[in-house]
Amino acid sequence: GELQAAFDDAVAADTRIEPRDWMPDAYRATLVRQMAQHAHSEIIGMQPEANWITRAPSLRRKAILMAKVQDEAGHGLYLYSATETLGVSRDDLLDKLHAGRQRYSSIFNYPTLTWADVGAIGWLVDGAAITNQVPLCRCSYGPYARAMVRICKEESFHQRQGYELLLALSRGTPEQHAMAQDAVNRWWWPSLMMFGPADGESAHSAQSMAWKIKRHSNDELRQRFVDICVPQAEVLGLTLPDPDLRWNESRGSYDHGAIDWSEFQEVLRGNGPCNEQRLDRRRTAHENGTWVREAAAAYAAKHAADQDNAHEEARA
Amino acid sequence: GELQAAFDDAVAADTRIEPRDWMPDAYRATLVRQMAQHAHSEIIGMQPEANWITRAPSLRRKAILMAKVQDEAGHGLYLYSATETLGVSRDDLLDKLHAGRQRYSSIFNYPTLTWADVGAIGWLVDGAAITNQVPLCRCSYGPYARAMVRICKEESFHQRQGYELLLALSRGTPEQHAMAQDAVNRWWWPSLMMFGPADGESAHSAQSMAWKIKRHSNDELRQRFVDICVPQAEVLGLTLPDPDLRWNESRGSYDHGAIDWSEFQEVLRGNGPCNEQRLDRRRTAHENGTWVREAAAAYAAKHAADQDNAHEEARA
Amino acid sequence: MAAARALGDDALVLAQRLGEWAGDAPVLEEDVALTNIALDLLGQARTLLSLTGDEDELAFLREEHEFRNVQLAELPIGDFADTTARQLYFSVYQELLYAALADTGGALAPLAAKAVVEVAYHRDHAEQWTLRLGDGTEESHRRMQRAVDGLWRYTGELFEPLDGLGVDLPGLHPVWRERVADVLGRATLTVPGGPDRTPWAAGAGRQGVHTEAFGRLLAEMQYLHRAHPGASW
Amino acid sequence: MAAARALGDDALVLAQRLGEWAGDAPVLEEDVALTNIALDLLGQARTLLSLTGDEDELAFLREEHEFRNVQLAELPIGDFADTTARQLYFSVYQELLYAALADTGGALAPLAAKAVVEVAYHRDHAEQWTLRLGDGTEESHRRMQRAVDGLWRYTGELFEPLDGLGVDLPGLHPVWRERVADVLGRATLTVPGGPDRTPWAAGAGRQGVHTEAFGRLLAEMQYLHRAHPGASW
Repeated sequence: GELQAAFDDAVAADTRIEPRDWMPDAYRATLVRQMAQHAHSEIIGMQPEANWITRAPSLRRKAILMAKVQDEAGHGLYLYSATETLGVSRDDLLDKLHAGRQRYSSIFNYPTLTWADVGAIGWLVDGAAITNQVPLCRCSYGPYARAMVRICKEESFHQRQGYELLLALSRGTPEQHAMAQDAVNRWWWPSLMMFGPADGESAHSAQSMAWKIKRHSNDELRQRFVDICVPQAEVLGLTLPDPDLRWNESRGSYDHGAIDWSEFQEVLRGNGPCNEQRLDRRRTAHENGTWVREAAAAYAAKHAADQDNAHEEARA
Repeated sequence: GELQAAFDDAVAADTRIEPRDWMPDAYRATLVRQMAQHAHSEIIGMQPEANWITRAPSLRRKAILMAKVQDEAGHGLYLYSATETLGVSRDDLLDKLHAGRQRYSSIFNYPTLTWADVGAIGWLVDGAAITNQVPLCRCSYGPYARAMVRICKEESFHQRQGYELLLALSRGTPEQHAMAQDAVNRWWWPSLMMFGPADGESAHSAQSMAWKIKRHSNDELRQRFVDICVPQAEVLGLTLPDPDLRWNESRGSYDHGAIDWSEFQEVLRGNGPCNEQRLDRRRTAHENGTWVREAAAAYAAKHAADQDNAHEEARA
Repeated sequence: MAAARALGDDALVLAQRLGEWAGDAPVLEEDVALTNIALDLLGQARTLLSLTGDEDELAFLREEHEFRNVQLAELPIGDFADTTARQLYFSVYQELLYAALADTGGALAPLAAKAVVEVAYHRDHAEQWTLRLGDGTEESHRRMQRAVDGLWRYTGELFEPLDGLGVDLPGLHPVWRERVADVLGRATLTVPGGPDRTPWAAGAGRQGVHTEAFGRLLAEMQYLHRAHPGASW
Repeated sequence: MAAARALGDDALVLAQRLGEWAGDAPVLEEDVALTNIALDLLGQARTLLSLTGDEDELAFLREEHEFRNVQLAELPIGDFADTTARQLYFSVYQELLYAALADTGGALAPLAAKAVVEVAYHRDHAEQWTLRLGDGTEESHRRMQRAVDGLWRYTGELFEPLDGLGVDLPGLHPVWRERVADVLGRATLTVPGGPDRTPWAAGAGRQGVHTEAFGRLLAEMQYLHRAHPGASW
């Protein structure tokens, strides 16, 4: 109908869709799914890094890591707010997360085993996230695009800090260097998987591209990420754990080895190293906080009543 | 009456009173109070030492400490059993402990702040306990006396291990020596208080002596302990934190400085450094174990029923 | 600069405790707020400790008895009521302390002038939550009362004189009591009646005597640094 | 002696975990029993590690990735059902392993012959508690089923071949499954259906890849030793 035509025109003209605008149900549902997953990833993503706050080996690094985890909580806040513009509440989204009915990024189902993992997450995981997210700053849905602008700025800061952390380790003692190499060995392949299945296998991609939620294919973004990382790894003095990684003169890009998608599928299916642990911890934190949220609500209700009474008295 | 006379004769003749024998209510009550306190002290006493099991600095010391804590649990078992011969159940005694209606030794309301505290507890606290307990091996109540024989043997083993731990620290690095000295500084006075108030102030002593539950006065035992410790401290190369400690030629004993009984009273009153912490932890462990004990009881009941059925069937 | 070190230790140790909340707060806003407070405290700690030596050597290579923080700072985080009660007691204290310190015009005055702004926010945050929990539900009231009672005996130590600080700490105690009592009153909570310090240990952190919990805090905080002697990070 | 070190690490790490129960067991008899099992395991660990180097250097100065224990041994103690489930899985495995090892007549045979007696007691203890919890109350049944399910994916790793051990570990796997299934069946519990190992991490302890919990275990275990380099205790 007319509404659909106006929506299509707006998308075609790269005009932002705003909360008050009509939008197709499927577009809304896709956004809710994607934005909720993104928000959930920020809050679950606090866990693997918060794991090292209390053990950070210098006060400067402790401050940087705390600030980063704080930023992630902040990103979660923006993203839940942005998702709420689509007519779903944060509580509802959290319930779905806790019930396992909405996902978060599988990358957070891998453990942070050493301090170097904090660096590898910054460099590779945040790096991959930025590669994915920069195009989202031009996403057709306004609130999501605007949240992304702010988030990307902070993420690129985190990425540089992670890189610098790894550089210090790589140039440090032999034990520190080995720690950095080991972390890169463990995080490299999961980071490549963050871009999702190969283009032929990706369920939602085509429609998202048409709606300009997505701007590039999974494989395009993955290639971009690989091309950025290879020279950075050289400067770091660390090896990426892929013997098939080599420059392809004709493509002007790096070829990389085959990704083990069976691992990806297993982790998605819930059999990753930390799936249960992450969700259990999230649920526990939420349950432990129930009495606090109830208290805040009760207090707010009393307080609102006080104000009403004050108004009444003023009128009488 | 006749029963009282028989009881008095037995006590006078140093014949053991046994559970089947008649005894005055007050004698029974005194024993229950004292034996329960003793049993509770063993189980609460596990906490300050268990605090260091996971952090013991060598595997040999870890094994020794684990074995010691295990012995304490074992002593708790004997003592609850011995107390049960007086017609009170372990559950009942534990409930009274958890409700704060029965005491445990105040010494366990002090914290174990460093590894050296494990040594100081062995040397001083177990040393004081042995000094108190050796005479209890001749206590008029049979089950208590027999439990004490076994316990004293193990305690003296613990005391030697604690002494040896401190000796290793005292002869170790300057940091280790300082750690040992600091522990002795903190545990010396509380250990002296373990013998209870000065003879003039002790509420229960005279009657207990008459009943031959107790064989020596608080001050006598305290003096005996001081006289043992002073030369041991010299061999250890550690100083006892009492400037007034000196040999008294005429008494053939060491004089010591005045004890700060106000601290003792405060700790008794519940204001020691760890009173709440110890009791909370005990209660929590007990509450966390409720479902386990219920399961064991339910299983035993089913199993008993199975056996009954088997008997019935065999008869039928 | 023993005073700077004592204040720096307070801030460091409390920042370390607050850092344990990251990701586990009752609402996402509190993940942000508690980390923010922790970061402020960590910043204060770094400035203060750097005045007295190398911040990392001081944080990671001292033994337990060399730390001079009050025991209040080192106690386990407990539940959200325990954390709120500690934040109330500590932030009211810090606000008074830094305001007085800023007025001295001494070496620590510039730092104190900056910190007092941060700490006023911490105090406001703690106050708001004290009101919500105290005057919220029956359960939150019960938990909050238990928390303020339980921590009371660690508060006396905050007002022990600190040599060379130039601030009359005992003189701030009555104002602190008044302010805390005011907040507790508005939160329908009872001002604790017990002693505000106890013999031997509670309140001896400034003399290097700590609680059993502190050794475990340090083991976690210092382990990695100590496992790589001499390394740079 | 890589095999001896792997087995020693298993025993050491599980002893460390069991040591956390001391004083907190659901009944006093279990304070005795769990510490006793921990002591047996610690004894095995000391003998095995001493064959491959200095026991304390190995226990206190290796980094996380240098430990070769199975991940099953390092997981947090959880509740009493989690502890019981791990003890069942681990003691049935250890009993089969040591019996086979004793039969090889190799260097480790005398140790294994001694250990198999200890481990038979551990297995009996775990079995009795599995029966009580599985066939006890509704709550204990639910907790025990959740525990055996949750740990299942760490069991596959136990049967990974160990070079130089002289025992066909994969060959013991079917017997293990049978024995465990028998106990679970008698305890009215369901044998878990999921995979007994998972990609990347669960089941890579023998390659030096551990869980997040392991770093914290080591921080606690090694801190004091590392804080005093070169000291004797």
